[in-house]
Amino acid sequence: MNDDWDSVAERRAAEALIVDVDGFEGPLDLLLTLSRSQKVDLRRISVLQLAEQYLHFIEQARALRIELAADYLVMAAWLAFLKSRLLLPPDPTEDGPSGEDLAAHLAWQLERLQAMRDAAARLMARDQKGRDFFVRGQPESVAVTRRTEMRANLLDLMRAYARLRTRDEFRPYAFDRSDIYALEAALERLSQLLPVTRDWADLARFLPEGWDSAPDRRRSAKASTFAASLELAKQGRVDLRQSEAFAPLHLRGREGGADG
Amino acid sequence: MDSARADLTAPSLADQERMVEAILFACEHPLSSAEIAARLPQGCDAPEALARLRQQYTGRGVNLVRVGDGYALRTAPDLGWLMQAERVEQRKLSRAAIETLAIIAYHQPATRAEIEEIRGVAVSRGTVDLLLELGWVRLGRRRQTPGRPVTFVVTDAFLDHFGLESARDLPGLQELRAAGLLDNRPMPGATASEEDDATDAPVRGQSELFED
Amino acid sequence: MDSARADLTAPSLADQERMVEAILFACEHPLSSAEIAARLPQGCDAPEALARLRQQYTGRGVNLVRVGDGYALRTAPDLGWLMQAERVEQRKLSRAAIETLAIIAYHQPATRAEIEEIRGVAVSRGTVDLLLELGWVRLGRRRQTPGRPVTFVVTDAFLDHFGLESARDLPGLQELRAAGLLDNRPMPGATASEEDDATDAPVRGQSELFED
Repeated sequence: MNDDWDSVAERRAAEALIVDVDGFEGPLDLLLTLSRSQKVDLRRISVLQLAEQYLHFIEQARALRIELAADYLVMAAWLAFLKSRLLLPPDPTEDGPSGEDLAAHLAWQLERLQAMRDAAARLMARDQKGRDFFVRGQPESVAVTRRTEMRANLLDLMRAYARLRTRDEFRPYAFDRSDIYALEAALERLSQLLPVTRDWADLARFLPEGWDSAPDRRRSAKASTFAASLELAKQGRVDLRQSEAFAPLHLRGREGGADG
Repeated sequence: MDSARADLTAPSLADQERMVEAILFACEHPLSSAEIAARLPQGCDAPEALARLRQQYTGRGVNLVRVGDGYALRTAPDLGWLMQAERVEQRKLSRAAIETLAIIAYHQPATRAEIEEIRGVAVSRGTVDLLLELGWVRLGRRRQTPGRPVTFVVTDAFLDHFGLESARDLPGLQELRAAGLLDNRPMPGATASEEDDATDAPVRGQSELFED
Repeated sequence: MDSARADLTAPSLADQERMVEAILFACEHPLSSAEIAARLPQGCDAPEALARLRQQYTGRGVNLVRVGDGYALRTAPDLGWLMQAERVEQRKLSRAAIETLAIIAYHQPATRAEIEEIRGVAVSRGTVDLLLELGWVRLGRRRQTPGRPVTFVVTDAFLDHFGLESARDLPGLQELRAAGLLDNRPMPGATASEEDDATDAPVRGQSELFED
């Protein structure tokens, strides 16, 4: 009866593993969880059996079309390799570590991870300041001398430096871009507007929205739009007209010009 | 959680004294006898425990004193002169100062002109003076270039304050980024930084630029 | 300014004890024996006064505890339940942060790569940042291996928070070391250069813990 209960619990655990694939912190965490089903000391774990469990798990996850991160698949490939090394008699011509050495190392890694988790739990279970023991609650009110102490910690220092260096690296570039209307953008905008511009229209009307407030931005937008109109005239897609020098420039889409 | 509370018998007087001692030590303000009694387990005698504790601290460096209708632990009045150094006002270092300090720490020995070039603004005399005064920065060797400008380096007091063993232990740009200290997303096409201390920085920098 | 300081004869040991008691009582953070000595009059024996004071506070509601190089007065841990009102809201740490902290504490000095090796996953952005911000972790010496990676060590504030006298008193440290679980074993067949790092690392790590 006890066995029955165990097997039910085990099957439940196995199902939980499948559903909770995202809950693992990487392949090592998954391996450690799987290793618990062997119910032995981690030092006596069967790595071969563990490799099979892992590969089985990966297969099931794939069958259920669960997306697995690359590192899970890398581990699967490595464990498949390890499995073959453990099962086949050693090839004397091949150098490199034996399957047993690799298996022992993996077992040790799992034991170490488990040990660190236990250590972390023991650490957090200790008496903690502000929870189990306390510092003096009342600051001493002695007003004899005053000294100003500048407060700055390492994090402030590193953040300040990081702020400076990122500004150096990137900000001028970003700044320049924001006020420049690229020729490509002007070409694209004009091309889109031409099919609906069969009558003469002032070039100024084609400037993009939000670019006519600041003088710098307006100049950039005007220049690019003008250059784009010249380019389109060269391609025969637009007609340009100007009544006299410095008069407003007018343009008009050409019939059928858009195709050729 | 604790047997003392669940127990129907009151703690011993010695234990009550310990409890009152801990409560008074940790509390931010003086507590009245009634307030102390309210914190103690059932059946305790707060006035008696207070009297014993007061006796215990008589003639010591710390005394149990009455403050209004409350009780508090205070350093003995005759030892006030020992506490002078405790009167410390903390002020946050200005942004200009912390940036200047960071540049000196990362680029030492650094001249004023170099600091200004990296910060992009003039460094006021007061900023460097403050850092000198704090003992975090000192004058280094003069640079052997025209004008022989003064250089600045960080001091042992700086290392001590920031818990560093040497200025070379400061993390490089890439490490700062890996630690999540660089929030700004790098823009594609930005030039790799010229870092003296991390030779692999530009290479890793490039790959990181195109990662996301 | 004060008679005790001007006096050429040192105060009695009982008086020295009172002074140390007052100094520690007034200060929230631990003070080293040297810091205490610097504030005592000439001719005082700070270590002796500290030893006597520690004896004095044994078994009391407030204890004199050692924290790294420092000493501090703290309430007895068994009375924590009395201080509900003083309880500080503890920041909830993620599992990753707790494990990273433990790895740094037990393996210090530890590099980011070593932490990732042990946990089997990348150290997420902000995890180390958070530990630095809490003041529980600081930068150690750079590892003298290719790339000269930054290392992390735990701070006195960490020891203070967890009531540890030193990093040697971490729970289970001896057993973990005896079981070889704090070694830095390279993967069999790893390249020579990696092994060089590995053989360098544990020796420094262990010796640093036992240095003082």
